[in-house]
Amino acid sequence: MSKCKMQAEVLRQTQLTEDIFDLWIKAPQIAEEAKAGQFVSLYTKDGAHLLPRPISICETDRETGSLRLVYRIAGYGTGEFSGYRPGDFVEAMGPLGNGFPLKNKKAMLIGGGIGIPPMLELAKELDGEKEIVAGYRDVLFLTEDLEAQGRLTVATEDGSAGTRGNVLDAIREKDIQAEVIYACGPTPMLRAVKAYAAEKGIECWLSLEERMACGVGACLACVCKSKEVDSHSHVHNKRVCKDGPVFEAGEVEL
Amino acid sequence: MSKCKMQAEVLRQTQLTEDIFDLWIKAPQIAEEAKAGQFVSLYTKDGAHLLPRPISICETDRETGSLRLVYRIAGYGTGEFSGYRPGDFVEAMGPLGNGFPLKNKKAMLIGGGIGIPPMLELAKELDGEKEIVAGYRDVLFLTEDLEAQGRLTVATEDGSAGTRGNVLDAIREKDIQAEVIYACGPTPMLRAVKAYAAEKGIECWLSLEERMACGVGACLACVCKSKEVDSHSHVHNKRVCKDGPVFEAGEVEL
Amino acid sequence: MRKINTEVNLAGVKLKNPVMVASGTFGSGEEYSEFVDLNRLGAVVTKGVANVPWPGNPTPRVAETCGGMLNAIGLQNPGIDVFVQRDIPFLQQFDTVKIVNVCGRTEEDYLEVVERLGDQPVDLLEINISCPNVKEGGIAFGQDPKAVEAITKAVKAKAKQPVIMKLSPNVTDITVMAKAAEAGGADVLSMINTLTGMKIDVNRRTFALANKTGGLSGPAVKPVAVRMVYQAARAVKIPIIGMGGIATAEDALEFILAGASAVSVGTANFYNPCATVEIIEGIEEYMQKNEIPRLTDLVGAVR
Amino acid sequence: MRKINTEVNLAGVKLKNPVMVASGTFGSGEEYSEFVDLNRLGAVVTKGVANVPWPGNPTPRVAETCGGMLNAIGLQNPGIDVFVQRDIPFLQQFDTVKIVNVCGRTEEDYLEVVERLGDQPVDLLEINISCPNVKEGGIAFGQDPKAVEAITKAVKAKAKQPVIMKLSPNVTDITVMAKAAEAGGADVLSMINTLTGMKIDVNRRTFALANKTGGLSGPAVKPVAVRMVYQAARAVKIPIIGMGGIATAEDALEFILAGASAVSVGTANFYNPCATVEIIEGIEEYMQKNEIPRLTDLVGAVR
Ligand SMILES: Cc1cc2nc3c(=O)[nH]c(=O)nc-3n(C[C@H](O)[C@H](O)[C@H](O)COP(=O)(O)OP(=O)(O)OC[C@H]3O[C@@H](n4cnc5c(N)ncnc54)[C@H](O)[C@@H]3O)c2cc1C
Ligand SMILES: Cc1cc2nc3c(=O)[nH]c(=O)nc-3n(C[C@H](O)[C@H](O)[C@H](O)COP(=O)(O)OP(=O)(O)OC[C@H]3O[C@@H](n4cnc5c(N)ncnc54)[C@H](O)[C@@H]3O)c2cc1C
Ligand SMILES: Cc1cc2nc3c(=O)[nH]c(=O)nc-3n(C[C@H](O)[C@H](O)[C@H](O)COP(=O)(O)O)c2cc1C
Ligand SMILES: Cc1cc2nc3c(=O)[nH]c(=O)nc-3n(C[C@H](O)[C@H](O)[C@H](O)COP(=O)(O)O)c2cc1C
Ligand code: FES
Ligand code: FES
Repeated sequence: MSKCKMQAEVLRQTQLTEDIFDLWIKAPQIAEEAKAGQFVSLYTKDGAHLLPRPISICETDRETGSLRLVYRIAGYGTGEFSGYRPGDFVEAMGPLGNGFPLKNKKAMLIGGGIGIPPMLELAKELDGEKEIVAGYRDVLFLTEDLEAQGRLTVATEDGSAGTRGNVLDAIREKDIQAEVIYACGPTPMLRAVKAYAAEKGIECWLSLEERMACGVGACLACVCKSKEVDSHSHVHNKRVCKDGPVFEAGEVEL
Repeated sequence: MSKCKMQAEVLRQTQLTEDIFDLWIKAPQIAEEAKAGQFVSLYTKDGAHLLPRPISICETDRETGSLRLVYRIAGYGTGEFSGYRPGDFVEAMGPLGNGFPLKNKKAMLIGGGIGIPPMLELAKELDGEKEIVAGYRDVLFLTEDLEAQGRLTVATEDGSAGTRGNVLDAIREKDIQAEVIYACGPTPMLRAVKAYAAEKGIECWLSLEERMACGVGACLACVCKSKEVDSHSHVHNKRVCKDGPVFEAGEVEL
Repeated sequence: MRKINTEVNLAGVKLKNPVMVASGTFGSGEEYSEFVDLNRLGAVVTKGVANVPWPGNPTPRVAETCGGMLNAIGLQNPGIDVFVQRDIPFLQQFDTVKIVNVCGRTEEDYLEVVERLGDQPVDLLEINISCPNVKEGGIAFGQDPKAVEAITKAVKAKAKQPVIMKLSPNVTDITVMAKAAEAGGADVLSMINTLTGMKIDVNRRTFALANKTGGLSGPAVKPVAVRMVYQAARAVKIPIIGMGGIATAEDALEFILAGASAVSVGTANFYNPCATVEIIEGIEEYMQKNEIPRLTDLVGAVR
Repeated sequence: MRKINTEVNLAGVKLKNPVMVASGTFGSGEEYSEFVDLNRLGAVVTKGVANVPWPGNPTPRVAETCGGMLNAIGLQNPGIDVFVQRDIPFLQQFDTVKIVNVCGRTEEDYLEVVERLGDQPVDLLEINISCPNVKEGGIAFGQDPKAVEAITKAVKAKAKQPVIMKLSPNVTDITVMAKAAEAGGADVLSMINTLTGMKIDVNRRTFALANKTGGLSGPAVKPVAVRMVYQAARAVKIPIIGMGGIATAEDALEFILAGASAVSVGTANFYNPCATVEIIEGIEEYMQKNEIPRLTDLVGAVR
């Protein structure tokens, strides 16, 4: 069995910004298997909130069997998680999804907002040369961790740090070069990254988001439009939870 | 305003028997008003379990503004409460119901099972001579507290302590005398107490239980059959939460 | 702070805000007046009242379910005489719209109550043709469009106050019932009453309610209620009072955006006696934040 | 440990226990086979399959509600050809009863699939005439007793396997629909499909689902489902598969005591992939504890 649902112990939690939290949980079976770009489903303790909260893997530590999850408070579930203290338990299932393919090429890792966390584990797993581009609204987070893994370029919407503007403004301003792009962030950003990669003829992998119910590919809730008729659904749909969340940019319509 | 719903802090909790817990909460506004025989509604933290859990007041400490609640794990809500630790908060509303009338006569306080706890506060509030009769299945609880308030007679179903049998077996065996009876416990016990009081011509007050929704007299969920057409409902119904939970034995049909 | 206007108009009756209480969950207001300032409410809707006292059903009358509850009170009520003597004078003290919920077993029962209320200081009548917990009357009227239209017509012919018809959700197509009530002359619709449900106690191997079935209410039913309000609002021209699981301002706004002109809070009173006031304040905040000058601008705004 | 017998018989097909999975919540079994030993299940019911591939609805297709969820998948499926090539051989590996759920827009659509399945190693067919998420077909068939009877008859005329008709809860009187299906020759009934609901996102002022409405499932709907199973079981002689919010053995037993011969677990798989196995074990424990030799002794035991 490659997946499992388990009670994971909260090891520590810190607050990174006003609404972003940094949670380490002990989940050896998940950590054992986990790859960059995969995610876990977390479940609330509340009997009225049943569906999974998918959270990307920000870092894994196989030695201690632990996982790092960095998330923004967006509603009930993430609000509940933010109150967890060491010793508490959280129900977690994973690792889910396909993860990023590791290519032996000069890589550019682009994260926007709460799409930044998975770039940390990806940067750790990629061996070659890498450029990391992180776009924030205003307050920075994870920059130290990212700097430890490669050259980091920052963009902020309010110009308080790095390039004023979005990640593409920074890439153009700094003329950052790469042979493969990996990106995670809001859909408008992914659309722009896809266009940029196409324009430059760079291989490009995007991590998508969609509302989920099962998280394992069974319910067909989380589909995205695919260019080709896909082999599972035989319609132009791919499942973000199972066939993704990472897709080759040309495969999907955003 | 004589009622209030509040976040009450858990001061301490101990386990009295396998399934009976002893909880002290800080609820100054409730403690201020509370009388023996009244109850509080406790609410779970779980969004799927909405209705109140009515729990009798076992003891009040006006000085510290705290309340003692002794309860048996019967299902989801009481299970949740049993996990609370000092510093946790529980939502509580009260004091609710009428409470026992304090009579200046020789009193007999009869508690059966989880109907025993309210007898402790009643014993504390009654000034005159009092006999306390407590019926257990097997394991005893609250006996020390009760002994401190009056003469205690114990009955156990398995005969492991006191009289083998129920409270009435003990009363008959010890020929316990009184001018007024107060009783709380399972319906068969209350029925027997009512018959005994009628037989002996003793004034008798019974505390009843019924499923509740509002706890304040608004929804008419918790009625019991009353002998007379009552002034609120104008049918033969009284509300346990508002007109009770304590009724003169002759008033109600069990 | 911009000036916002939360007033709503139901058949010529002006409510200071759209938040009222759902019939049967608030008594006649007295019990909750210890928690809530009734003057804050858009309206108070009373427990259903019949021509004579009704004893209601045996207990247990309520059971908890996931995110909701079942009730089978069976419309226990003291009858119109006591109601007029005791409950109306109590409500008279407050500056809020007074709505009396009327129940009956036969058309004559309803009409008797409606006539008795004609000269009373009551602003609107809500006719409950959808109670699942009494054998005759109640829901039977509410599941057949011809019966809905006929009873609405009969009530309208006698009523001195505007008439709200309270619809049952236990129907195949709510728009058929809504149109039938409109055709009968209803001034306002209210929906939803409870969904018929059942709970079984597997350990005692018996029904959780003495009445076997009961009415499901609370947050669990909200999606069904919002859908029905949305559908009905697109099928009729008269205003709708939305209810079913409202516990927060967000819930209330869902109904308003779906097409409700006003909302009622029922089951939530039981676990949060201050729910109504919190909802009123939450709606005001929402309007401020989103710069909505009039509440009526939100009614049916999502389509 | 006494010997207990959990077997149930549905139209001549023997299930080792009464617990199956609800259509559309378990794919064709493959995804959950990493969590659950499919050999443990009484039966596997597949996602609905049509004569040709269906793309389904736009996203968002799901939304969370209190104690439940809304879905508007829109019966996305790869069509019967792929299903026969890929999904049936996968299921063939397991020692469990195989039930294929069939959907369509027209009677012809249904019949084409039913005929294609005639020579396949499939034990029962479940005909979905109650999906609220597709415009034509689906629920339209399930809300009119004449249509229910007609489609049942037509399917029965072609079907090589026994036929389960899956009923919609969005009706005034479930017994009318149950009787219509029985009159049409249905071998088994299954209920309930989802209740039509809606959620509105008040901050974005839009529908939570792209399809506007969706089907409500999960523990929130259980009381409605138990009530309908109870009513239908008293109205027809054919067995009923009960579902709607089952997450624990207690839930399953509620349906069985109300009259269901077997039960399906749907939404609960999403938050507890091992729910089915836990339920099977819980039912066995209950039977041991209460000294019930045969599961069939419990069917409809509360009345
Ligand atoms: C593959 C994937 C990876 C993700 N990784 C991260 C991450 O690393 N850090 C992070 O902060 N967020 C991440 N998200 C978004 C995160 O799942 C949502 O913010 C979270 O589920 C919100 O839950 P809530 O209970 O706080 O909000 P609510 O609004 O109360 O949630 C209600 C329901 O909607 C779903 N939902 C709400 N927002 C989203 C969303 N944006 N995407 C998918 N479902 C949503 C919830 O899961 C829940 O079922 C990821 C989403 C996906 C699909
Ligand atoms: C006036 C009054 C005073 C009480 N005092 C005490 C006390 O001091 N100590 C104590 O242990 N118990 C007391 N009870 C019983 C206590 O309320 C129930 O045991 C408790 O509500 C069970 O809740 P649960 O969530 O654990 O059980 P569940 O079975 O999960 O509860 C489901 C629902 O049923 C209701 N319910 C379940 N059992 C009862 C019951 N026996 N009476 C009324 N409602 C019930 C619950 O409130 C809840 O709404 C009292 C009951 C009443 C009416
Ligand atoms: C305990 C209880 C009693 C009710 N009594 C009545 C009634 O007398 N008349 C009526 O029209 N509706 C009655 N209802 C239905 C409510 O007014 C309301 O329509 C329903 O509960 C849905 O709203 P909610 O989910 O906010 O409770 C009652 C509901 C409950 C829970
Ligand atoms: C995501 C999802 C997809 C579904 N797809 C189908 C389907 O294809 N065919 C069908 O007959 N029912 C379908 N259903 C309905 C379920 O089979 C079941 O009847 C309903 O969800 C109630 O059970 P539950 O509360 O246990 O989920 C679906 C339900 C869900 C939640
Ligand atoms: S969430 Fe169920 S298929 Fe992706
Ligand atoms: S619980 Fe509502 S009247 Fe007693």
